[in-house]
Amino acid sequence: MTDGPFSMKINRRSVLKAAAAVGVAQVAAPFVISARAADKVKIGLDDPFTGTYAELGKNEKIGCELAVEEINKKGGILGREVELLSEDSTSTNTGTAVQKAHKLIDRDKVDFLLGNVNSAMALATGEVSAQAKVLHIVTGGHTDAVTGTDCHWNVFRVCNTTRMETNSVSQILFNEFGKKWYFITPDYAFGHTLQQGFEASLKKFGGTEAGASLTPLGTTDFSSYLIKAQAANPDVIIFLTAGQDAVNSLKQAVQFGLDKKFHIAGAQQELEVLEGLPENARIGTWVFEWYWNQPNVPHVKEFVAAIRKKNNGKVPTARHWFGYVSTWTCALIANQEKTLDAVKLAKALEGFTLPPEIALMPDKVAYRAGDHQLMPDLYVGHAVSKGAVPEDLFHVDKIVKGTDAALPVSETGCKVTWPA
Amino acid sequence: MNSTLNRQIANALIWALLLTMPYWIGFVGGYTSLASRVVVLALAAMSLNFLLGFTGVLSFGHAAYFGIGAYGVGMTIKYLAPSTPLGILVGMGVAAAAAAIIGTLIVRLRSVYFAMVTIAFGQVFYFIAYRWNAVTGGDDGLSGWRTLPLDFGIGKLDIAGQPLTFYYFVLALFAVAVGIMALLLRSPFGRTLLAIRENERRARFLGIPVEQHIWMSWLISCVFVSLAGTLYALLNNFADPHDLRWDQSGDFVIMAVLGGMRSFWGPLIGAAIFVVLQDYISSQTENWMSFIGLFFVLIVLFFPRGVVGLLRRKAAS
Amino acid sequence: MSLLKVEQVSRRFGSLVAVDQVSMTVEPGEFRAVIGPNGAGKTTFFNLISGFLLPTSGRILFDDQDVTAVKPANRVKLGMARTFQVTEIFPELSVRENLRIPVEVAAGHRLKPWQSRADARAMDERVDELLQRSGLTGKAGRLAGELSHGDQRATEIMMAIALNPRLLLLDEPTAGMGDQETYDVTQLIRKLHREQKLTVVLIEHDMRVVFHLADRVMVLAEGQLLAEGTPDEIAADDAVQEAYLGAEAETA
Amino acid sequence: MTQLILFNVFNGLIIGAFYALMALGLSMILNLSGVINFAHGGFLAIGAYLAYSLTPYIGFWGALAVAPILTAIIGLLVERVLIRRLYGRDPLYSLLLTFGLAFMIEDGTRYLWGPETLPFTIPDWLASPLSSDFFFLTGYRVFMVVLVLVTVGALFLVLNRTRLGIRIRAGSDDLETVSVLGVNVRILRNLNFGLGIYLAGLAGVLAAGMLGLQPTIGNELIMPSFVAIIVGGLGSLPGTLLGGLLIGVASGVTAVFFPSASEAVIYVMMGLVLLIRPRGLLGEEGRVL
Repeated sequence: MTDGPFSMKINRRSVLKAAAAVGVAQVAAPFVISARAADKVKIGLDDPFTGTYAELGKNEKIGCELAVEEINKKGGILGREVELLSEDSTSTNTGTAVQKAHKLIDRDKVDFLLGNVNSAMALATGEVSAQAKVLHIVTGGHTDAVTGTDCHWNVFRVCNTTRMETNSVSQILFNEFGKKWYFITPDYAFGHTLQQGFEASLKKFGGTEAGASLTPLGTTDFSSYLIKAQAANPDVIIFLTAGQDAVNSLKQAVQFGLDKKFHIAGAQQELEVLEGLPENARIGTWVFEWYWNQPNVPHVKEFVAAIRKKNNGKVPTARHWFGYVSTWTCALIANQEKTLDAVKLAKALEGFTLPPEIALMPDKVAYRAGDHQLMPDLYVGHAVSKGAVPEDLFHVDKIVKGTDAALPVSETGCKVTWPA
Repeated sequence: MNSTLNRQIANALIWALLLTMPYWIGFVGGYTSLASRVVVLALAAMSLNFLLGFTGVLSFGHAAYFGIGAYGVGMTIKYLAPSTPLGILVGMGVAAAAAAIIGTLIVRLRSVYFAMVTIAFGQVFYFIAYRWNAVTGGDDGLSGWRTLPLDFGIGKLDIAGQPLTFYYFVLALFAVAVGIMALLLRSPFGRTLLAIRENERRARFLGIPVEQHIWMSWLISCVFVSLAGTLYALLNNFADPHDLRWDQSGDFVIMAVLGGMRSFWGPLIGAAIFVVLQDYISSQTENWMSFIGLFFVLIVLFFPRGVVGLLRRKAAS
Repeated sequence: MSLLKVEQVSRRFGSLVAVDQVSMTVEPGEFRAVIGPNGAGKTTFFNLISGFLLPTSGRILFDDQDVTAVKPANRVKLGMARTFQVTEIFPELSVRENLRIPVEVAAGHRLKPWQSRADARAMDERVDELLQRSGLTGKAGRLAGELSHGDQRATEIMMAIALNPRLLLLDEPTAGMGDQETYDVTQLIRKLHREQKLTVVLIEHDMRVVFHLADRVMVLAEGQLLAEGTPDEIAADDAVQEAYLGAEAETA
Repeated sequence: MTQLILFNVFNGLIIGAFYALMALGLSMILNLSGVINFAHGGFLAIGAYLAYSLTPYIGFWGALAVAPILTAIIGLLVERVLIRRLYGRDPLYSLLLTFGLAFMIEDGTRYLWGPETLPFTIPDWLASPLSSDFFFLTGYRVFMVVLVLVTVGALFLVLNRTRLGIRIRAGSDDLETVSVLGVNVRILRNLNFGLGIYLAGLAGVLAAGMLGLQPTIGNELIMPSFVAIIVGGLGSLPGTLLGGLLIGVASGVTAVFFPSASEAVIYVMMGLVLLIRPRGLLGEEGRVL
């Protein structure tokens, strides 16, 4: 039931059931407005549940839900029950994301805002939450500006900056696979900053850039760029593509046999992407932001088991962890400070260390004062086409501490201004 | 005479509702910035309907001009000069120029073909916004600017700080735009547009140069849609390539049809229903797209004349 | 000086020659009918004159000006107006609005975004006059699409008249009508022609209408000019009898 | 550099062939029924997902044969139940209906198969390059082109030689006459719609082998198909084919010099065509007005 293409059991009955479920349960739902009691502490999640990022957003939501259940079991926030309100920001329409942020803040009066997977939305909703003075934890938007040039006093981030990702992996690439690199870079801020990060490393180590192809976001056919990469004859081809672009580019690179001639590598990689690739395309050196198979780290096993229960038996990915950590952060800091005042909480979060049962990482994990960036461990390793366990598609070779990979606060461009 | 009286009552009612919307929308589950969104999108749908409902020409690419307005205001404030009114004017000006050029290329096409070509041309602007990272911010959208207070010389009005102030700012511009469109539709020029909608061949043989009039109607429609686009960007403090995409155009069309294409206020009603419904359903279920899709299908099959058409038929019977 | 001069026009559709070297001269004030059996090329000939189609060869002169390639809208400006075989009106507008549009176009107001009160009054008066002349005053407020066939036709003719044409082209104005309606429309056309010495070219199927109205008749058959003359001459013409009237008489 | 351009011309032809496959289906439906099928990308996704679910049971080749047919059957049903009601009405309505349908299909596939990218596996021998110099000519791509050529060939054969095909072509030119001649137009349109959707389904199976399988897989592919139709000429199927190939090559070549314009270029092409030759390269006269 857990794997194989027919795991969804598409037969007549389940289609009918599905139709009935869509038709009845969900038609009925809109007209039964659940009473949103005033005495609950509300956490709003503004994340994509439809479109390209739907899977990532949904996984983050599952992580949030697990955290809320646990928090409520342990007495909630300030003794009050916690409620998670989630809104679909869509994957591409930032206007909708902003609107939903307004909705959560203005109408539902949430105490905390979480989200977004999409960097642009993370930035845009950060503006809204800052204006409304609501503590905001960015779950999964990686662009550096969130905790860099566009940082806000109320905005914290649990996922890494792109620079942390490139710094963590570049030494290994350089030492083990060669010093001539070619970049396949998606043409938007995320890709650009990743490439800049790698270029900085190259400069430091004295390597050369064989070239770079800027690929439009949403490219379906990568062959022109792969042809160019092949012609440049590098040691390593670095794929900075994410999500659907990563699936398409890697799938095609393998079909062209590039993996047999060059080493394939990149920065951020996600379990969701590896699962979407055919076995022969699960290759290369990457960075994971969290990984479920950490036998020696306490509490991870319990977390994996708990997520499996909520997730059709599938293991948690970094996205689940993002949702889980950001939700727990709200509870931990509010209970520690005994207040919901955003300014006080934000000040207390500077330098706040996550307890190991939440951090789920071997090293100390803390929010850095100054830019509000979480400093987690990074998992450098390589993709595995077929693991011992079906979902074990990544092998961790080295764990890099976030504090070692991140730029110092002074170089991030972040200057937090606190409200008067 | 009775119908004129009815119309005046309807007008008064609509303006009364619009003027008080921020105060009652909370009771129906909304919030002030949702009210602004309704008015902005209503302006877009009514502008589209100037072409669709009153000239009989189907554009499925109006989002492009909406988006040009949005980027126009954002880029002006970000790169050119810190002035909201200037930004609005630039946004509308650029959209007008684009519409004028595209218009000359397409006025000879009709019905489905016109729709198809407007979609395709709309995508050009979408791709410019989406791909030209250095200038438009690409997929990340155009951020790093914000709505600036209006400077009246004697004092400043901060339209961005309070959702309520912004709502009335939007409503004021809405009133001006809608007023101009209403006057145009009652003018001899407006009547030639109706003539084209009703019977293009007849119009041509009455001595109306049909292409020229369609081009002008297209231009007017695009300019007002771009005004809506500038307001939308000011509402979000953000311009987004998605604003220019064809599915956004589809939303405008469905708003017009839902409310009633033959009616001046129809698209306003359609926009209100659509925006509130979408806001509501998308909070209730992740499968909101199915409902919106189904909604499209049901409207087409059962309410092709829209809410106003339905009301009129009831009133007539 | 003749008002309309058609010189040797032809129109081909692929291998089919719909109109073959037809010439015609219409004098000011004349009422000319064009008749011919089905498929004789009457409507194509008409479309060439009104600018709906371009001729393959030949020339068309209106008021001594070459209008062969002039667009329909511009021919209207020169003083040509036409009606269609299938009534072409604005069905979802009132009769008043139907007439008001051509009145305003004729007054050169079509691009005006606003109208002065005096202008509006002048337009109203002109519309009232047209309504009255056609007997449609009582139906002015109704939607044109809801009128009877005959009234719709009258509306269409008045829309053409509203343009103050010097030449009125009527394409089978009584097609598909009952006797009473045919009579009413015929009377209206006759009245308009008489009242303002209007030059008219009429295509017609119904011989009663033709003989009742026309000064001169021209017969087309298989795209070619078969005969031309007064109604009486045509009625007496053997070739015409053979090609057209004979067949008509038999079926009638 | 010349080699690079040459590579990309080839490559553009491959992609263009794919666009053409989509566009031909769209074009057939547009010509006979006057419907712009916005849901065409949705049907492509259905074809791809069906193939994915069928592969474990009947293999890639079985899925390639069966999935498009199943998709076509769904298409036939959709036409019967929904689209048929809109013939003869303002084209606005069919546009909106298929637009809504596209939403429903995207969401439906997400509901049934989940939002995650699914791994679609093709036979190993297809998934490797044919030669190391022309490494971009993978077996799969060559196979795709061959299949598109065969399909297009068969389509034109059907249209020119069979009774159904001849009626479809005649109906596209002049529906009134065809119906007067006693052809059942309802059935004709139904079958024609099915045929168009079959092509979308086939394109879906092919796309799944090259791209990640996601509910939005068809969204990026439908617009180039529109452009292919306009460039090639409204009403002309050979034109559509030509249009597809041309825009494929144009975007392939642009990607060498100016990647971020590789999509915009096809719209610029369309603008030029409309400016210089409004009815499209092989379009029929009179379709424009």
